[in-house]
Amino acid sequence: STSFTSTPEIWEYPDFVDDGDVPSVSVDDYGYPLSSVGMPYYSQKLLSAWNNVVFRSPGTIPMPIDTSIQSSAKMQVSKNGSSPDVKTYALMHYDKNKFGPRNTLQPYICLRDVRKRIASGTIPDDVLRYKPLKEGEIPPAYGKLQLSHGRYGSDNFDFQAFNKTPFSTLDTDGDNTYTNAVLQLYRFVPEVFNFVVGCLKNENFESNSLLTELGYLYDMIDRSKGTVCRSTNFQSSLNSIEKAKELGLTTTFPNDLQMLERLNIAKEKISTGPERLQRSLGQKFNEFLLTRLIEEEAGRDANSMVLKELFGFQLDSIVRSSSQHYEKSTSTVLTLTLLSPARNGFKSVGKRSGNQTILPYLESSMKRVKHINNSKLETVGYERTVKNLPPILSLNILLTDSEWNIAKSNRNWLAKDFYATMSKDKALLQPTLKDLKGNSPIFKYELNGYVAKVTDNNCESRLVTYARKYDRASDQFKWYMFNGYLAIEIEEEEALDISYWWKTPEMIIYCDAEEIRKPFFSVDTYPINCDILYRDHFANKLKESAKLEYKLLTKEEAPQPGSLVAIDAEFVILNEEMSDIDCHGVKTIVKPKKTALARLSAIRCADGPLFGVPFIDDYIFNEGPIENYVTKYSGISPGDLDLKTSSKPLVSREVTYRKVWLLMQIGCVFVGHGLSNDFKHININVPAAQIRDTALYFLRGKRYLSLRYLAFALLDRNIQEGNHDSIEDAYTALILYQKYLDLQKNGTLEHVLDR
Amino acid sequence: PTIYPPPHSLLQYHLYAPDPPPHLKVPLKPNEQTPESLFIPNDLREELVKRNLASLQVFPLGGATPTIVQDYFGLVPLDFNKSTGKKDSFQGHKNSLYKVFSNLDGKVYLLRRIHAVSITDPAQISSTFQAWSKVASANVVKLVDLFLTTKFGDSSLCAVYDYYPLASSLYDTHFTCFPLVPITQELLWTYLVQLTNAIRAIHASGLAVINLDWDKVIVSGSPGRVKISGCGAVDVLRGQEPFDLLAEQQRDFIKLGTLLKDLASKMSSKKDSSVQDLVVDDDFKSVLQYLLNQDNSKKNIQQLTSLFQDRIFDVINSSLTYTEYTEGVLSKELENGRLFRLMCKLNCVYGRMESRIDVNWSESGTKFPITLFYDYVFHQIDTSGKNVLDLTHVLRCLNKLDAGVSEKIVLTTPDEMNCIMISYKELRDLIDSTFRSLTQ
Amino acid sequence: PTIYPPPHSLLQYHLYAPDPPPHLKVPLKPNEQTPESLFIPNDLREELVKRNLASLQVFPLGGATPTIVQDYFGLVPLDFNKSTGKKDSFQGHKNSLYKVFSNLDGKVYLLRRIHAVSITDPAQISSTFQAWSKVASANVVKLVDLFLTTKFGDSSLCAVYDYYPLASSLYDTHFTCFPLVPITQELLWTYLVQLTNAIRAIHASGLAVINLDWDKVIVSGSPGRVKISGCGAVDVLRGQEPFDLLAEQQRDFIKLGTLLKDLASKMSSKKDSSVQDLVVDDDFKSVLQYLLNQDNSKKNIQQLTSLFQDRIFDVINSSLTYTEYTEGVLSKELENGRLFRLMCKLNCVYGRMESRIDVNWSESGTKFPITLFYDYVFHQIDTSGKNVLDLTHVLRCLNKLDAGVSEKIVLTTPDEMNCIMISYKELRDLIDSTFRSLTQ
Repeated sequence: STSFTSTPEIWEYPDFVDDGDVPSVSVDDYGYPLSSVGMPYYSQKLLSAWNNVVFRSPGTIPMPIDTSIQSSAKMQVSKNGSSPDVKTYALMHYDKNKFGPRNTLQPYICLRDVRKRIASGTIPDDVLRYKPLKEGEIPPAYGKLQLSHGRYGSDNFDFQAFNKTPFSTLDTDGDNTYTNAVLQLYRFVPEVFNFVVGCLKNENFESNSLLTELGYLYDMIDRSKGTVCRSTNFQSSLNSIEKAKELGLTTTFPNDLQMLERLNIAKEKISTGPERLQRSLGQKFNEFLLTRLIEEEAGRDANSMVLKELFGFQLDSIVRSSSQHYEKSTSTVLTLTLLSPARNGFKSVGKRSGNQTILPYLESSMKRVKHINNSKLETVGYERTVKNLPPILSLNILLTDSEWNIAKSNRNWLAKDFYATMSKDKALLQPTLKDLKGNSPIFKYELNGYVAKVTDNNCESRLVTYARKYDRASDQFKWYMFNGYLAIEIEEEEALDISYWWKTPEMIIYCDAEEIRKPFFSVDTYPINCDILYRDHFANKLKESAKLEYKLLTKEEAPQPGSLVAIDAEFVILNEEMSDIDCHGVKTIVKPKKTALARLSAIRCADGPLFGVPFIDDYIFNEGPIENYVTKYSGISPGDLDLKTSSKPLVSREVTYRKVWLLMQIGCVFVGHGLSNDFKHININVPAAQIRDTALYFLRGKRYLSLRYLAFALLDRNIQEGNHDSIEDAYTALILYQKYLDLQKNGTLEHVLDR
Repeated sequence: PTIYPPPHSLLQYHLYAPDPPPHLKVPLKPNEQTPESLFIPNDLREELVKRNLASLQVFPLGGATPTIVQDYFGLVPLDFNKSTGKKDSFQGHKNSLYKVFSNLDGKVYLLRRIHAVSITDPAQISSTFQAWSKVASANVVKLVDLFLTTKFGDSSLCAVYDYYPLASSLYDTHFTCFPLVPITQELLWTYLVQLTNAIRAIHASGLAVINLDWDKVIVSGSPGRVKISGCGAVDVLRGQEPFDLLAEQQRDFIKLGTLLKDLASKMSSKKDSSVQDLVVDDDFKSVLQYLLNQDNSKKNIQQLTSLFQDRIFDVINSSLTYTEYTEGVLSKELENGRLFRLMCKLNCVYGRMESRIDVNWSESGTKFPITLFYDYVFHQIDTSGKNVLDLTHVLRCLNKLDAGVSEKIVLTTPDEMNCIMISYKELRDLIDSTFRSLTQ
Repeated sequence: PTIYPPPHSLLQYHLYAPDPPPHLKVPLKPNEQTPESLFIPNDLREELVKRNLASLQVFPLGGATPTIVQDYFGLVPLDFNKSTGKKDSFQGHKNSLYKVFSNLDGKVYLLRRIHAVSITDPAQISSTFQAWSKVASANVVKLVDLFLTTKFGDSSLCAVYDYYPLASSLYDTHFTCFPLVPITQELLWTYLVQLTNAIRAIHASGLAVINLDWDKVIVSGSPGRVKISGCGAVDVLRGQEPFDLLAEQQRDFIKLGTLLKDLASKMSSKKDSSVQDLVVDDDFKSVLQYLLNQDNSKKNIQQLTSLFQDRIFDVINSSLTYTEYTEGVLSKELENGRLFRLMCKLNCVYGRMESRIDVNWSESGTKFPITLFYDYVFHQIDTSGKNVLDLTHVLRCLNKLDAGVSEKIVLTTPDEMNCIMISYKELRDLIDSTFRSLTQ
């Protein structure tokens, strides 16, 4: 038995196949139809046949490519050494949390269904949830808020469902809504709040004063105790400031922040290199706001430096060049731009950058060294040193996306507090007291709050505010998060966690540990100047023909808490509402109409000879374009509000606003018809206890009855025969209120209503 | 092959890419697609495959069929006209049909043989051919050749026409071929418009149709495309007999009317109904009345057309729409062809044994994006982590790759730690250059 | 027992057939076939590739273009209309064109944005949409959606239409886009017929075109297919102003006349020629005279059509012919989809990351033949050791795999030490089951 097997095996051969003499064909020969080679006979279903499946991906909106990947990509595409044509594509960091597992087919989302859901106005149960349920998810509390006005206007919107805190939120339907996040931030800095609100005790009718408007806004937020507020007047003043317009801070655009910034960049035509850092809109506003407030403060009283002392960083700037050139200059800045240590000229020696907190960033930003090679021979050194430690540190953070990736990888990056001292003209910051030595005073800083940008998967973004407030009763600090009109209390751990991919801090406020514990003082603490109630303050020269339809109050008549005041206001429309309308005619209001107060009348209600006599009848001048005078309803004709042509006595909005504000502040009770709407447009929140709204007394089911109808039906009076007149309307409302009181006393109210 | 298709095997169309059973055809949302919707519709494909088969069909030689006739070979006798057997169409001469291949251009033609004719004057043939070969109308089957041959063992007149595979006569379409196509008012209108178009072209060339009946009109495709076939041969047979062209042309109108009336009368079960009794609309009746009017011997296309202007626009509409439809289907299939070639290239460069040890294919290598792209296209998972192969995704990706668009994609490494950003254009160039360097 | 050759693996089915004969393009001489005449004419393929590219091209995010507008995303600004810049078409409103993808069905559409409008009444939009979306004509670009949006930063009216990639306006086709298409008498007739068809459909729906000029008519394909585009938007802008429909419809006739006269006048170098001076035939002149007659305010389609009945048949002719041409081309490309599907399955199972550590895919594993087969099909080398990709080899292998023939092949391991003998049928079952288990 050598090599042959004993049992004969059947040999198998591959089949010999004659497919004919088919020439080989290049794959690029597009003239060769693929059916040139035939199919063999088949008696079974072909492998190429497909199962009954349904593909749902058509129409899926692709996730936009993240700028963080993009920016580093441009830097890193390198040429391969051996062959110049072949690029090597460098590997970049992939954020699985953000993008999900690789090669995942994105789920299909039908925008039409989403719109339907939003239009239906149903508020999801978990709208206040602020912790992600799964990795990468943006919790609903940080999501895009639904429009509060929808199809019918925001009167019926359930703001309460979005805010369970005792602090008021700001509605999102006005101009420059992105600024609200910054305004909310400073509202929780005690010394800022106290100063700004305190300014209200004095009269100030300077036009477009952000200090005054911020005062009214903070006062309103403070008084409203959780009810939604609007920053309408503040924004209207901001819109009128040339400098703000130049900086691109103002916008009537109702959409997301990303879009705004993109528009801004497009306008400025700045070539944004991948590594070039650009201050965000919010950061620009932050700086602008502080600068403006300080200017205004100084404008009122050259000696007053409250804000400057709170925020001011004293800066020494030195320029050194190798050709012995030396320049030094000193300046004050109100916000400090925070860069990475590397950018500030600090080589992180030995330390793994991943473990760093914000402190090295801050410390190095307070002493920044930069060397630039001008030419082959000369190197210019720039040095910027902060010389002091102001009580409030307002920091604008400017990191590249890759720097953020490093920062976010450290859970404790955002330090809750730290200690600081000046040593040899240099700030030293340490997490604990014992790490600091030296003779200079040591300050403790605590995190007061910050504004973060939240960016969605589809690149839409918005600003949210985190604020930390000292609660005297429990001697504890509490954290709150504000996202537009949504507000929640959150745990400190959650507030300090910036590791989420979708959340990036933009502005951070550290406050001196003593300052942050100071109480918030309301304006009522101070004696308030009420003069304007007893004198005229016209903006134009009174024409001889002008007939005053009111009689000024005298000090003897000074309103008291509980005094009844009948008022009525008229408005003109600056911009009509903006809405989306689909092909079936379904309308969604994206931004409600913008109005301006045009006339306000207030009437004496005290029994006596002056009963029913007006004591305010202000026409408010308006220099901007007015889209619609709605003369039929407002009684205002074109030209009436023009300083040059009007025959009416005109006052500024600030004057009239202060009158109304004073009456409310004193504690007067307002009588009127449809007052909630009037106050909303005046931009003042009056406590419900101070309102007697006749529209609410005579409700038919859920329907409001018009003043004209009620006057005719109950008082047998014909009013509003021509255009509306706010004096007539206020008076009618007053009589109607008295009628209501009568009917109620007689117990015949229900009877009358059913008639 | 000498015999095609092989006798043992009929094509199993239902095994190709079966349509889902009807009960599974749930209404889809606009964004949802089934595999079927991405490719040529099955019925259209089947029809076209059948046409291809019909064109390619070869019969065993034998009998009296010659191998080569003039410039034509591979004769396959066709019999679709046999059943009706109206022998008088060609003045009593027997006639047969063959599918033939042309030696000149390799294409398939239809050859009509008129048996046993006696023609002596060559001009009879050449003048007829001259006249008819110039008639150009989408509704007339083109005469390509006309000759007298003895190859069949007699003196046969052969007329060669364009071949429309699977085309059947109007009669067969509506009355014999399964499934029968029901006659509708719309079909009648479109037949009328098209046949008028055919007659217009023929009359304008100084000719008459003469043989116009429902056996000589073929349905060559949807939607209801018809053509007058078999023209010219009878003109030769007529020879030098005196011939009144105008009278024949007037007779064409009456024949058209008769043809349409006969079709219309089959719409109801009544027999031998008058024009008034037909279940067609009044406009159509007045057209029929015009055509069938024996007293009017001055009928013309102009007058006739004015009776149904509106309907012409309907035909234009449906014809333009169908053109766009076929163009759409074609571009889909062409794309599939391109994509197949592209995939061949991709597969040629991807997964080669040698690449497993080549540093260029490693994570830091220049070819790494190809590996990641292959994964990205073919190895997708859904959000629940299940493997899915979404053909629309594959189509989208490959189409973009093929077009080399500037859109960028992010390709992630298997460990999900890193990614590469690359545009389709760069990918295409990379694959292209890799392929070229491999195969050179 | 093996039969040579195994009859069942003959590759004889689904072959393309020789060209069906309708001679659209007559090749040089009958026997001189260029590849173009045999297969898909390259210009048609190129055209389709270009359209594919045009449809798929995306635009980097940035600038003032929003990411998503209503149901549409991926906006790419188009500017082919910019050159003419007639701002008065939309009552003085600026307008821009975008190519968009629909979130509803994933298809590409054209979005026309009319800037800065003030519309408050929803009925203005819904009623216009209702009316226009019902207009169905092959010569009117269909209105798909109509809405008001604030996404552009103003209040913009957006009208969404079917997208015809690479379609250019009449003006651009003849005067700006290279290569310029010369205007001919035939083109003028076919434009007239098609535009009449469009106006007929629009007037019949109780609407008027209003914006009819050579910028608003697009050329969507050969042969000279035109469509009126941009309809509907201007109706919304009109708002509640009183509107005389009949007068507007009469104006449409004059506009049509002006459009055609302007085109015709470009045929000669003379400027401002009167209708009589145009270098067109007399029939066309009388059509122009009818259309441009200011005194006749009772023009209608019926009368108009009677002036050029004959020409309508020409349009039918060319349209039918083109349909047959595309059908013919299509019949060669029938297998593309099948091969594409097959490759997708194969690529789905092959080369998965997880298979690199899966023992089943190793040399001793059950899936190993798939790897070897992939190698066998796509990674061939010729006798000189050069890599080759032979398309016919790939097609043969894949077709046999698809059908699962019993033919056996030898697949050799990369080290060339071992081999596997396996039939296509077994391979087919293996790939099928692997694919199933993967995606289930």
